[in-house]
Amino acid sequence: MTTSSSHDAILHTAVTLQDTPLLPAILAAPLLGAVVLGLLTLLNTRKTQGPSEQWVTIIACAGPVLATLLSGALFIQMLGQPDLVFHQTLFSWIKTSSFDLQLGLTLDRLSGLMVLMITFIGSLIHVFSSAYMHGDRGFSRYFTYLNLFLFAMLMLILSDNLVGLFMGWEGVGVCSFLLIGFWFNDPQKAAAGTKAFVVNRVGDFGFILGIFLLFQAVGAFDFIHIQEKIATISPLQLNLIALLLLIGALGKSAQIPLHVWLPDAMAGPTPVSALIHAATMVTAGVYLISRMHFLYDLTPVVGALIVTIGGLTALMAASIALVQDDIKKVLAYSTVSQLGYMFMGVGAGAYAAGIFHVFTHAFFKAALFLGAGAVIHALHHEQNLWKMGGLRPLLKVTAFAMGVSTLAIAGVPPFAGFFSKDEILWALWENHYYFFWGVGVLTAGLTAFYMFRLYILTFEGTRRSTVEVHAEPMAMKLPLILLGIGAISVGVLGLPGTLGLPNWISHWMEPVFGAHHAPDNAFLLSLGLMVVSLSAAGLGIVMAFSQFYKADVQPPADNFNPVTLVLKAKYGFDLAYSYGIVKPLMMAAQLHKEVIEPMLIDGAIVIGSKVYYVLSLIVRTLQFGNVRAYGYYMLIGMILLACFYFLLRQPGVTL
Amino acid sequence: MPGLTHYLSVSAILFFLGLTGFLSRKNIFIMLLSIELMLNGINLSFVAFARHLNQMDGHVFVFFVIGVAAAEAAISLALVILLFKNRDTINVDDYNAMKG
Amino acid sequence: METTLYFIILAAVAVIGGLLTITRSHPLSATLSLVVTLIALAGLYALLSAEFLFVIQILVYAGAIMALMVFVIMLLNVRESSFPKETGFEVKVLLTFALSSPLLLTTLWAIHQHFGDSTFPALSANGFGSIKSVGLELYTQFFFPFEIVSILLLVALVGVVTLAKRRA
Amino acid sequence: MNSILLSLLIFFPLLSGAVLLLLPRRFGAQVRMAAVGIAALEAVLSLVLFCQFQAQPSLQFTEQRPWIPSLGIEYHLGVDGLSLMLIVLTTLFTVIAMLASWNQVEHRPGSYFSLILLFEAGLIGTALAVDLVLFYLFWELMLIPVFFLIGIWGGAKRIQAVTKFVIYTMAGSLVLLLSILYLGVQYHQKTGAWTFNLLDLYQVPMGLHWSAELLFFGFALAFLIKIPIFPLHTWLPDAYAEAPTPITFLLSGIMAKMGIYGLLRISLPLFPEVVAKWAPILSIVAIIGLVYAAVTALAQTDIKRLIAYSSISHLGLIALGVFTWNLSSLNGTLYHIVNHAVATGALFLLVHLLETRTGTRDIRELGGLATSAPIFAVIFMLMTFASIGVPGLNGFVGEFLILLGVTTHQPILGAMAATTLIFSAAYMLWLTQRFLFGPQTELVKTHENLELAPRQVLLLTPFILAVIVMGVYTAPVIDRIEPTVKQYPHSQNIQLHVALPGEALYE
Amino acid sequence: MNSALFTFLPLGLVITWGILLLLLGAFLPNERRSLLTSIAALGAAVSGVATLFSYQQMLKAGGTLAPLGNFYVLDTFAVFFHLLTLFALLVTVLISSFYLERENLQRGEYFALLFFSLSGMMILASSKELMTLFVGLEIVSMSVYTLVGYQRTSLRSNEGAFKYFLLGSLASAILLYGIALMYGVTGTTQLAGLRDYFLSRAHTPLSGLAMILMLSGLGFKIAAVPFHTWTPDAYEGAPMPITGFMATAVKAGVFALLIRVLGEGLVDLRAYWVDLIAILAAVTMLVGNMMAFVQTSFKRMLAYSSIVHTGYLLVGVTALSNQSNNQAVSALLYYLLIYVLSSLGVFAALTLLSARREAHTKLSDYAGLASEYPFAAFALSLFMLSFIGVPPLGGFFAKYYLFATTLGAQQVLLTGFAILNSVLAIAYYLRVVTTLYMQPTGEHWAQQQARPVAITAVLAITALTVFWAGFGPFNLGVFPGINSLMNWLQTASLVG
Repeated sequence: MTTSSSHDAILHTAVTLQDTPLLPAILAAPLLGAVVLGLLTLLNTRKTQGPSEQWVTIIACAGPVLATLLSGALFIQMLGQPDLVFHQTLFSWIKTSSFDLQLGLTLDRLSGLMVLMITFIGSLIHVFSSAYMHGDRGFSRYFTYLNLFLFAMLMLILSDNLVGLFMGWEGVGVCSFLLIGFWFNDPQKAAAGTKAFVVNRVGDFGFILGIFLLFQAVGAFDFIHIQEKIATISPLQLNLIALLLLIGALGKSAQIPLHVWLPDAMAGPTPVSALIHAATMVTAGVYLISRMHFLYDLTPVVGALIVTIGGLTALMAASIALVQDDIKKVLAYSTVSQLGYMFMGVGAGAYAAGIFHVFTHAFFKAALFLGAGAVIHALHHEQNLWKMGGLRPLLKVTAFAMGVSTLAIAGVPPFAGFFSKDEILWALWENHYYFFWGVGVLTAGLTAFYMFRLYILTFEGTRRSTVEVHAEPMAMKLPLILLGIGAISVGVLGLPGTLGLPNWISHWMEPVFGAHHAPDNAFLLSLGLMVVSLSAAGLGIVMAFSQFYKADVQPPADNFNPVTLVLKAKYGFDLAYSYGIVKPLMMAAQLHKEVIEPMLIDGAIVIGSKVYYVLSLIVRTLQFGNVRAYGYYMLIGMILLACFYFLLRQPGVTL
Repeated sequence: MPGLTHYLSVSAILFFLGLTGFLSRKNIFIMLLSIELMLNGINLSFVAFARHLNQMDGHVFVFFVIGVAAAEAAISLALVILLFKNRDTINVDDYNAMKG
Repeated sequence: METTLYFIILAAVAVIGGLLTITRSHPLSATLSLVVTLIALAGLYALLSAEFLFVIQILVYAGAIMALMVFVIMLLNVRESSFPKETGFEVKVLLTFALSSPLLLTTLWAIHQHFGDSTFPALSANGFGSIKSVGLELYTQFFFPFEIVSILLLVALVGVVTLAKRRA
Repeated sequence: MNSILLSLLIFFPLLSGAVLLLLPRRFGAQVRMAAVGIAALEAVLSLVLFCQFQAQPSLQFTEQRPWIPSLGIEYHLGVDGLSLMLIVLTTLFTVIAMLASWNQVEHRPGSYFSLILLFEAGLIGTALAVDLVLFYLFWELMLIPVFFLIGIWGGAKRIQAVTKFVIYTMAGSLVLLLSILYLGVQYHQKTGAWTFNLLDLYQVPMGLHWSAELLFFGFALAFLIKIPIFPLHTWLPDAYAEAPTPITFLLSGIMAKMGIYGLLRISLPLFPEVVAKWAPILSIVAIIGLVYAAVTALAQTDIKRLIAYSSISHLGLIALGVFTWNLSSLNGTLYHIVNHAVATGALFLLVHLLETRTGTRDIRELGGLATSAPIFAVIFMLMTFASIGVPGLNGFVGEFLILLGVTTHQPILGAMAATTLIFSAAYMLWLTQRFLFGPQTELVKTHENLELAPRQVLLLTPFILAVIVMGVYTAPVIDRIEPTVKQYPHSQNIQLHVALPGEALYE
Repeated sequence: MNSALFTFLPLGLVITWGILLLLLGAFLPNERRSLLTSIAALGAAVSGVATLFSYQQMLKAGGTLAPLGNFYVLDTFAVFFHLLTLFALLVTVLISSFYLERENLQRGEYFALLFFSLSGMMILASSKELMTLFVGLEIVSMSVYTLVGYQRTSLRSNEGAFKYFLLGSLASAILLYGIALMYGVTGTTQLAGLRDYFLSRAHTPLSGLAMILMLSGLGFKIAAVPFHTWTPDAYEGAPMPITGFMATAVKAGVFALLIRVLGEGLVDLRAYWVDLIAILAAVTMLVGNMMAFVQTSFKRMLAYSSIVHTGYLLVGVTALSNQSNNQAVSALLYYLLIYVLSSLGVFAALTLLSARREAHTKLSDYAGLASEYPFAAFALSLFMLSFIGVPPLGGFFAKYYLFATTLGAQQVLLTGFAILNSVLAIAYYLRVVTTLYMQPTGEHWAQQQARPVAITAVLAITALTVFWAGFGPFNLGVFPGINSLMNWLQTASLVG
């Protein structure tokens, strides 16, 4: 155990940095898998059959599983040692004389938790995918991307500096792009990938500017140094930086106004939605804000903005989810909504609560998506809720996993979601965001309603589809079961401290976020608030059952209820972007191509040469072949020379 | 007594008369005569200058100019003959096949 | 006084001859007008004590060159119909003269500026302008240009032959 | 100390190219072989140079001989961090361009390949010349072979394109010549001696006199046309589109960089005060160009033209790095020169390979290529990602350094320039979406063999390696360029616009 | 006596050879006429050798030989022009042999006139006395008038000669009037005398007028706008080799005269004429470029191109002054050298390619020439690029040297304008190259297969020299570099 001394001098907090080769190994495992699979894929492109699925599965799952084990081992080491932080400098990425950007990995309690969760859920989803993607021509390609994604995600989490984080950040974006457009022959799917990437790029634009400004202010990229010097930055600059980084977070975590890509991202294979667009990548924004908590601690205004955005996003997405008929779309909006929750949490300064919700959400949302995947798989790629129904007897494991996850997301105790959601709501209340507490409660009610709608329409009632149902294979069942158990149980990690219960996760995060003690007299208040939110959820559940739990449930007739219309139109964001940005931009592009470029810019040159040509023709007419005219030219030339000479140049001549 | 200025004035007037004739007439012969007129104007200048400077150089120059004028006249007449034979016109404005 | 009178007459004849030269429509009459000018000029040369040139002017110029001109005009036997139609060329002459008059006036003005009313100096050398003195000048100082004038004449000769000789 | 390595680098291809050019037409095949061999040897030479290059600020391998002493013109060559990468790029790209056109040239292949050698000599000479007149000489020398290469072997509208190209660039060049001369005259008037040696000229401050500003713009015009910077760019799409694609590859990969190089080598050190004064406006122009070209790229239907516009956009960013002119942005500029050459070059090559198979570059006729040609698609995507600056690939490093430099200097400009992140992603990914993805079009279906052949993959391997290796392992390049870059602002007593605070922290 | 012999040896040889050719032309039987070419070429060569020989003697005598005072002087300046014009003569003779045979024009007078006109040029370069110069100029003009009209059956040839003659006579008269007035003002026609006079005496309106008249007359001979109008017609009408001769030797000779007059006689009046020359130069370049731009005939385009080069040379003339004469003169000479060599090459190629009765003078006739006549196309392109000023060709260094000199003489605006005009010139020069190389081959080339050795040799020599002049950087043993050339040219100063 060697202690890195270089940072000791700088850090005044009691942190023991410990170098370990295991950290790079966590990264290397999925990367190696991606490389091997990638080569395998490329070598087999000319064959009609891809590489053997068995082998691909083994190679593909080896990386994540290994990474899980390694991170678990490190996690265990951290358990009793609050000051222990694993760190490993990899190599100097960009070194100029003004800075040395070293690619370093660091595993503290925040990233440790995230890594564990990511590798674990990632592994499960890999296993699930092996069944889900069975028979697809792009089987090995799929796992290449998935492994690569895992690598990038781990890079994002583990990086000890913002640029490395950005590298992972963009890396997951690329993988997301590739996986959304996995079935690229469908132009809509390919377009969805492009949309996701470009919208994310808008966020990245802010992110990287934030990085630059931060560097300008403190002269470093790594978190330790930034934290060191954060107090020296002027408030204005600080707020600006916080805002810019927030833009990045908004993009990645699909918050208003950059949320539009996530529902479209459901074009990808469903396990991808589970992993990337629910459990891991989209939470990166929350992670970023938590990671930069020392910055956001100093910028309450931006914090309020985050809460506002989060609240609006949560409510908006939840309301849209009410009218979605596509099982994945419902889940997608639910994800957006839950991400809004997380943002509210971190915005209110309750980073631990936010991360806790990330954690629990990862389990139940992954379970939900995988469940949805199993359903879709079972129904031969049918995604419309109104063509499902009565599947519970046929897909017992799926129904179980989705059932408990629905309870979790609806915030029913003692399932995981209840605790994490409640933490956030409490934090809102505690920080005087009463309005947004209300929004959170309302959202909780809506969530309960649409999630139970989903569950009921899928599994209860009578079967509305006639296709033969595929049973889940083992590779699907196992992840579903594990995730279902997680959805039930991980809530115990964060029992509400206000009720005097041990909040392990808050305690665990103390070295990172600092200690937070609940006010002493919070017991009754928090209990009361819990009851309110619970009753909202209960109301939602009851309404869902009353509306959908009947044998002959029918899709609602197309009515022109303005509320429904607005919801169906998703509040018009897509439309507004299409007509406000994309179409004008394309028109501008056409204008450039057809008018400005040929007529104005090049036109200036062309017109110039035309004018020159015409002038030349005019000059040419002077040379019309007549000798006497030529003689006149000579005379005129002489006269002009004389004029110039005598009138302008000759000194001493007075006329 | 007429001075140098007077002679030079006559010379200048003759020169410019020649120039005028050259430029305003279409008849080749008259144009050639105009050239001769110009040369003679110049000759008068030379002679007057010689007198004014009291040196003989000017006279020699006039001699040379007469030589040049003779040569020019010869060539010009040969050209006129050639042209007239080929084109049957002595109007210079007709010689405008090449232009532009 | 006499000189002035002679000058005025000769100058007037020369100028009028020149004017006639450029305003005759028939080349022959123009040529004859020019001969008048040439002779008047010869007179002016005499006034300027250039006796050699006086002779040359009459013999070579008025005699030979102009005779050549007349000869060619007659030889070509240009019909009147072949003459360019020059209706109203007098106006053109006038206009052209007006156009070139700034230059002419400038010239006159410049001459006046430079020489003012200077009169001719007394002749120093004996035999100024005589054949002998011109000859001396030619064969001593201006030997080289004199020689190359002969080349010029040779060129003219060859040129005429080349251009005008009848060829098989 | 005279080393002949640099002369060898110039004259080996120059003379052998000239000799090969004069060989009769029937030796076409042999000439082609010989030319590739010569180019390969040249590449080896340049790699020797790269390896022997010391990470020092000064000029190395210098060779200085009097040439026309009466006019102060010297034969003076040298290499430093500014030119090193250009040399290496040039030689490698030449080989690749030749290999890429191996079977594609039916009309007079001998002349084609020997002209490429001459072009190479011009490029290398431009990068190595330390004497301004010598620089000009090679600057023009690189134009003439291109003129013939496009004019003879180009597309249907090649004559218009090439005329425009030559007049445009020559107009710039002639102004450059005038500026060089006037600079020499100014120097002469100040010191009484004639010289065009840059090292001597650096020593005489031009100050902010109007003549200095005039001179700066005289020089800059030539360079900005060559780069090209909006609104002087309109020759580029035509020339790039009409040129044989391996030549486009060379044009975008290297020749455009010579404009940047000229700015760095000549304009910046000679007129620091003028640059400082005009940098804001020039930066804005560069950014306008960046955005303008990006938007225009969106509307293109010809892949080559689209990439050409993307090239203009990227070069706007690079030029912005020059005009921002601090350590980071200059490092980034030089790094991005290589990045852009590699990524855009590879894209052009891929388009070339595609065109030779399908006979079209029209996006509307293509679609779903990823199904028929997965390896092609993978490499194209990789280069796309490199080109749009995905971290981990080389494009990011350059963009990062430039944008860092710009933002720390002038955040607003940085923000405007960083829109390239969005725009480049938009037009490039939309391009791939349209022609790699989606359903296969008739044209794609009917063509049997769209996939890259193994030897073509081999041809592209250096690019793939460069894109990845230079994305994560930047030291070999930055270590070599930085000493020179570092010297820049200091040598002229011009303060860095913003002292980068990191300096204090790490030193 | 010895020095007189050496001084007049080249001139005497040229004149003698002219007379000899005249006689041979008259007496040789028709079938032996082709012998004339060889004799003429021999004459040019011999005169060249004699010039070199005289040059040696001149060096021994301390740099100048002037046995007849200023009437005929042998100095480096003169020797340069003697050699240059003799080379032009040699080339003209060589390409004429092919041409005359093709056009069936073999006659002795042709070569005799060439030699006589050359003697005139030698006088132009050597004399320092205005009347001698005038007579020399007339010798040149008379010969060339005749040569232009040499194709007597061609109406264009007639017309060209006639226009040239008429306007030329007018210009001669104007020039002569200028000389006369100058003589009247200064009392001398010696250039040295003029210089002495203006060193001490004020410049009056009359001397200014004289100067303007002289400049106008000379402007005609060098084809400066607006005195240029004869050029395209005479060039178009003249037989191709004569066009080449006019564009090279004649132009060089007249420029020798102009440089002598302005750089030696009137050099102290620089302040008075420099602006006039600058205006002439600017207008000449611009109008020349515009006119060349709209031509379809290659030959006529070259006429305008030669006008443009006159403009550049005039730009160089503005640099002539008391102080920088060395450099200005050498820059002008260098430019003339390159211009003459390139033009000779171009006209040699055109003589070869223009076909019988000069049927192919349109630029479009030359489409795709490169595939039928690769060498001629290559050489033509080389010359065009040299005209544009592309390094490393001679044209580049010529422009470079010239503009460096004019910038040094503070002619910044004018030089800038010249550069602008160089840009305008690219358009039509480049069109030639694109036509030769990048357009489909015209069918008529298949019938034309003549490749006379003489013309090929001329093309090779001129092309190589033009190339070497730009790219021969170092003195490689016996093979001199341009640096030696420039050093040598700098010894050709006129004053001091």
